[in-house]
Amino acid sequence: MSAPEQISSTMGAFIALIKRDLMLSYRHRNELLNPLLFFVIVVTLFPLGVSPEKQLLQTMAPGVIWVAALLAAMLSLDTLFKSDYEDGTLEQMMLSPHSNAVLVLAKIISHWLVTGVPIILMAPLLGLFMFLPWDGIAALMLTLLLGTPVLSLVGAIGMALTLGLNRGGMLLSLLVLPLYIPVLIFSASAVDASMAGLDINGQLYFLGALLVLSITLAPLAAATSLKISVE
Amino acid sequence: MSAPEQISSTMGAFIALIKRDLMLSYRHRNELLNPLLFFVIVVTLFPLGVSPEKQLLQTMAPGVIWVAALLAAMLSLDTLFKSDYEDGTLEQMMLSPHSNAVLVLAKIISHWLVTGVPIILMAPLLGLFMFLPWDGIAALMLTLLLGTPVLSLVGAIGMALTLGLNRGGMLLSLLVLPLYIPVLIFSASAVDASMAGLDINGQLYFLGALLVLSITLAPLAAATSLKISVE
Amino acid sequence: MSPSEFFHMGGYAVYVWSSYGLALVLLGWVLISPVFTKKSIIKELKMKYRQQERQRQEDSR
Amino acid sequence: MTDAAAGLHLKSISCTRGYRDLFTGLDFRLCPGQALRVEGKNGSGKTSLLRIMAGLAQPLEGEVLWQGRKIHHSESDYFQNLLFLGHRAAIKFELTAIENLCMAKSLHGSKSENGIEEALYQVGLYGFEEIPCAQLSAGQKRRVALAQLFLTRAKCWILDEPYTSLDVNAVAMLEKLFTQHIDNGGMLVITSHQPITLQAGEQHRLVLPKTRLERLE
Amino acid sequence: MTDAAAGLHLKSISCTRGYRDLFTGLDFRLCPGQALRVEGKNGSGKTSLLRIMAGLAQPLEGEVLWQGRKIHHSESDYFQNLLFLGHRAAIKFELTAIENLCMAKSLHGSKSENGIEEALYQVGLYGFEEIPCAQLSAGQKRRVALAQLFLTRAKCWILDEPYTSLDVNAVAMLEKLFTQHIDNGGMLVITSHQPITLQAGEQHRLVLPKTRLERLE
Amino acid sequence: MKLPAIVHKFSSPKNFYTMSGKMIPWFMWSFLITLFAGLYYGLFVAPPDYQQGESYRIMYIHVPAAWMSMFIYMVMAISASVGLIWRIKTADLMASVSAPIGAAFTFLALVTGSLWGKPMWGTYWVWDARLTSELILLFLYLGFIALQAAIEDPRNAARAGAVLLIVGVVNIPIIHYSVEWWSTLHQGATVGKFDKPSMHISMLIPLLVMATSFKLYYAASVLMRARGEILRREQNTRWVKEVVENESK
Ligand code: HEM
Ligand SMILES: Nc1ncnc2c1ncn2[C@@H]1O[C@H](COP(=O)(O)OP(=O)(O)OP(=O)(O)O)[C@@H](O)[C@H]1O
Ligand SMILES: Nc1ncnc2c1ncn2[C@@H]1O[C@H](COP(=O)(O)OP(=O)(O)OP(=O)(O)O)[C@@H](O)[C@H]1O
Ligand SMILES: [Mg+2]
Ligand SMILES: [Mg+2]
Repeated sequence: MSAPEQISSTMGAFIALIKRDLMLSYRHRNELLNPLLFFVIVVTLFPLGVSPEKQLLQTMAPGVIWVAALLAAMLSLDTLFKSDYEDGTLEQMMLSPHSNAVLVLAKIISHWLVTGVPIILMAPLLGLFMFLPWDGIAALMLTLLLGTPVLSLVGAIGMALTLGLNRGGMLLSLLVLPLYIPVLIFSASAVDASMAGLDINGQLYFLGALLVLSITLAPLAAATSLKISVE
Repeated sequence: MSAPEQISSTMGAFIALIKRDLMLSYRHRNELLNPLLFFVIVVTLFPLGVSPEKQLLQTMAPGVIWVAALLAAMLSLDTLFKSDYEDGTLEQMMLSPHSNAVLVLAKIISHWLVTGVPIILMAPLLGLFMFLPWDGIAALMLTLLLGTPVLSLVGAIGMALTLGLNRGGMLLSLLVLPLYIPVLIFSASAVDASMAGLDINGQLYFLGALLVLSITLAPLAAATSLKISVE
Repeated sequence: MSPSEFFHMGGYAVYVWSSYGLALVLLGWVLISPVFTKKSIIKELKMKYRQQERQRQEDSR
Repeated sequence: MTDAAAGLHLKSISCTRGYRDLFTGLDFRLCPGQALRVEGKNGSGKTSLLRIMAGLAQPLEGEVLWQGRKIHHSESDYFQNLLFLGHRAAIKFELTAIENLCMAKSLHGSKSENGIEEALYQVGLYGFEEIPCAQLSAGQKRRVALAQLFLTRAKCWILDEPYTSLDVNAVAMLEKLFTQHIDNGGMLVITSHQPITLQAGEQHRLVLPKTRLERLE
Repeated sequence: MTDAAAGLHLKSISCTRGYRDLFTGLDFRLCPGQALRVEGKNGSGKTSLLRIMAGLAQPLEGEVLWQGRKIHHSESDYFQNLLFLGHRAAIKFELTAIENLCMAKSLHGSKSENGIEEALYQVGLYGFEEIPCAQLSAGQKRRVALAQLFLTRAKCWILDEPYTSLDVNAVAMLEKLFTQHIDNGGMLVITSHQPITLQAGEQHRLVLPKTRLERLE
Repeated sequence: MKLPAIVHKFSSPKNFYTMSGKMIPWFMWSFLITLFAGLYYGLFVAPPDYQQGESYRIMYIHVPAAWMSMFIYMVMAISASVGLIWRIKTADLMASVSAPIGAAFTFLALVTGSLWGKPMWGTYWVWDARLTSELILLFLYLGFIALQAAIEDPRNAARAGAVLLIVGVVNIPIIHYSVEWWSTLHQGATVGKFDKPSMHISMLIPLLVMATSFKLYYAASVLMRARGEILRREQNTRWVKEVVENESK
């Protein structure tokens, strides 16, 4: 195959993979909603477990919502490569003539579309529920928009590393959470700052830099790890 | 086989099953620590996401620690029947001449031993870390002692129901969390009350009653659901 | 400086000595433990090689 | 027991899967000392039938009797006498062969631990007893599962494609075992797409989906 | 291409798994129009060898060459000409047969969607195209995976126990296909514990673990 | 890029085993000498701090340990990359056996830091950037160790571990510069500024001696660990058989 032909065929596989993953999620419609439901449930546990007081909830809101988003993203990673690994599809992906990193990126993108995006859309409602002011909600959505893709990308590396391991689920959290923590800290502090009327550009730049870094590195790292896991 | 012989043979299977499950956990030594690590990590996320202020942390502590324990217990359910289901062991359990409820109870007990107990033992440290006073820590441990078995028992029912379903993980949380909420509310309020120097017998009685109820009912319910899932 | 003054560390004895104590125990253990590990590996391997030898003799028979 | 009710009795069993009728009105009686070979093309319903016989699935119509009683009423008695091995081998990859068989034994209600190494030796896994099963090849894993056949005292064996992944030696060894089992008054239900040659006993052949039943030899 | 470097070349391959030596110094050259049957007892290393040939595992020593270049240097070219089917079928249970094959096709770099229904018809799944694969029998699932053989233009087929769960018709159909493939200058590496009868081409047999190589016919 | 063959030959496990056997005693003795010198100067000779009194003596454990925690991580990341790119077994080995030592130093830095924090800041722990990122470093070490333990095949374990280590390198500059990037409770750089050292020379010298001592400790300890692990990994080779057979009971 000539080079441009090769590229267009890789693009074809890229799109086919995204389409297939979305179709799979659609077939599991009830599970499509699951990370979202988990997100909602975790957030609602706090007024129950801690206290329904308005002042306290408002203080806790940015942190709690972000922790919930983080946990939801982390737990939904399970659907990222696991089933492909178990039924041998991943082997076939590694054997395909296309760049593995591109295929991995396709999978990460469709994962973000079905987990990250619903969380972003749901966040304002939960913000209101936790008495967050409008400024805070806007900052929350911005940080989620920049942060959730990072969670999917970094999570993909962790997932790829722990894939071959029996019951690697919890090892995954050990690997991935430390890398998630910077995202959490910066995002929550951005929301806090915006509520106090401060400037949040610094935090947003940091999140943006993380996003760019992880978009360039994560597919490669994940593809490498997948190769190891398949072996 | 005569009746007493049958009983002693069932006891044998009961003990063998607990032994095997503990052995499996031991083989995965690093995963033995995983629910515990998850518990620790979730709790440590809060000072990061919300605020490291002593006063605020102390107020949040009972709720946060209990929510973390609840999530850790819930996520570790995955190890309860899943692998047995996938490799066909569950079929063999259902075909064994012993009472299925007894076998299920064995599995639940070993699950609690490797997830619940470490959480209970770890809780005081996290309590100190969140500036909980000694009274609060004592109440926390009591509620965990009564509450975590309930989490394992009730979780087993949910797990058994969602087993056959592909990627049932998230559906599980939907089924199980509403049943976990009473445990959460009563336990957290018990810890709060003890910190305020109040009496917590009421809450402890309630938790005890829940425990007795779920010990008698859950194995039966889970065994029945498993039969359906296997089919 | 008297010994008791020295051990008292100007009132910070608990903090200072527990730091030094922990360092001693932890680093000591990290240094010593590979000796045991190596011994057990050698024992294990000796057994394995002996077994292999036996297997080979059986096969050739 | 050789009375009229002995053995496994299928009474006008019908089975439908996903709106597709597989077979209807299947009647058959398997007595001690008999073997039944279930045959048919891919998707003809062999696995479905075997799972119904083992009580793992409910037939659409009809019932399965053991010693004259419905299997769901005589569960414990039936299950003490049943050994079912399906497509999935029920082998824990993290455990060694010995540990796996120990568990299988106590699940089936026999307690003594001796014989396990002997059984592993019989299925040709000498030297692999103490290795986690994850590190065994496809055929070796199947052999671990099949070692149960050397341990059990169950009368009724229901085996779904036991020859999968096995090499010729293993197949020959199994066939000898089956012949012995039937000679000793056991019952055997088996499917396989490979030829099966048993030396002894009364053999029946059931071809699905026609539910045509014939006696061999 | 029929020059000296054509085909798949194994250069003194050694393989160890879990501290167990499987084979050492295996040398072999598979040219267009040739078939290689890998045989051996359970656990002799057939699957391990096939995975090394497909580039899914690294040999302990030695290297695998495709058209004279290491496969990890000519990845894209080799993988365009390779079709590997292992113990696991790479079939998504939630998707229909057509959707599964669509995906497989675009992973392998061919774009056209026609031919899929034709291929399913060839493997005898007429009427099952639109059903989620979860509802297919063991053999039907394997057939979906094998339908890829009718779609691919890959020159080198590496198949690990393709006959698993297949009935006799399906096996016959596959053997016809293999014969055709070799006649057209394709290459085939295959393992099976069942007998394989190919009508044409140059056939080699490799018996593990002795790495004894012989030419058939 | 290709490495010259001599490098591969020199770094072969067998060569490494014999060489390291000869090197260990040297490292051990120089470690012990520097250790006693450092402890003597640190505990007896150096004067008490005019602000912190005697409590600052924790520094002689805390600071070298904290430095080691970062240093060992970098050593691991670099040698794992070398192992990944050039497939050098001993490089993989160095990465995997260094991990427990690095984790121990990290843990030590955390604990001694918080023991020092109590008298200085009035609390054992605050969520400031330096402390948090050091805690993350501990988690990275633990994750690496768990990953190594979970993967059976040493080659795969090494490759997977390398990916994790390389990704985690991001954390190291964060630890180091956190005191500048965010306003924190923790001390800024006091040692690195040689033009205007903000520490008295009599306090600085024992610190540097202790730091040297810890490095030597690491060298001795990692080689000892590596030797055991080599035997396990190379157990099918003839030379290991000979070594094992010659080992007296
Ligand atoms: C748990 C608490 C603490 C942790 C995790 C911690 C961690 C660290 C780390 C990682 C470094 C090395 C930084 C680098 O080289 O870039 C360091 C250096 C240092 N720490 Fe701490 N530390 C803690 C508490 C303290 C306290 C309470 C003090 C004193 C009041 C202190 C004083 C120092 C000093 C003087 C240095 C050397 C700074 C330099 O010259 O680079 N630390 N610490
Ligand atoms: N993951 C693994 N780790 C360690 N050893 C393994 C692993 N998988 C297989 N082995 C060992 O490698 C040997 C060869 O296995 P392989 O799967 O290649 O055999 P095979 O010839 O395909 O056998 P079968 O006919 O049973 O499929 C076996 O002895 C097995 O014990
Ligand atoms: N879970 C299911 N839901 C709906 N239909 C199913 C399901 N499983 C199997 N079927 C259908 O039932 C029929 C019989 O399947 P079964 O597994 O019993 O066949 P089999 O004779 O064992 O075939 P094989 O030889 O391929 O193993 C098939 O046509 C299949 O499509
Ligand atoms: Mg079947
Ligand atoms: Mg195989």
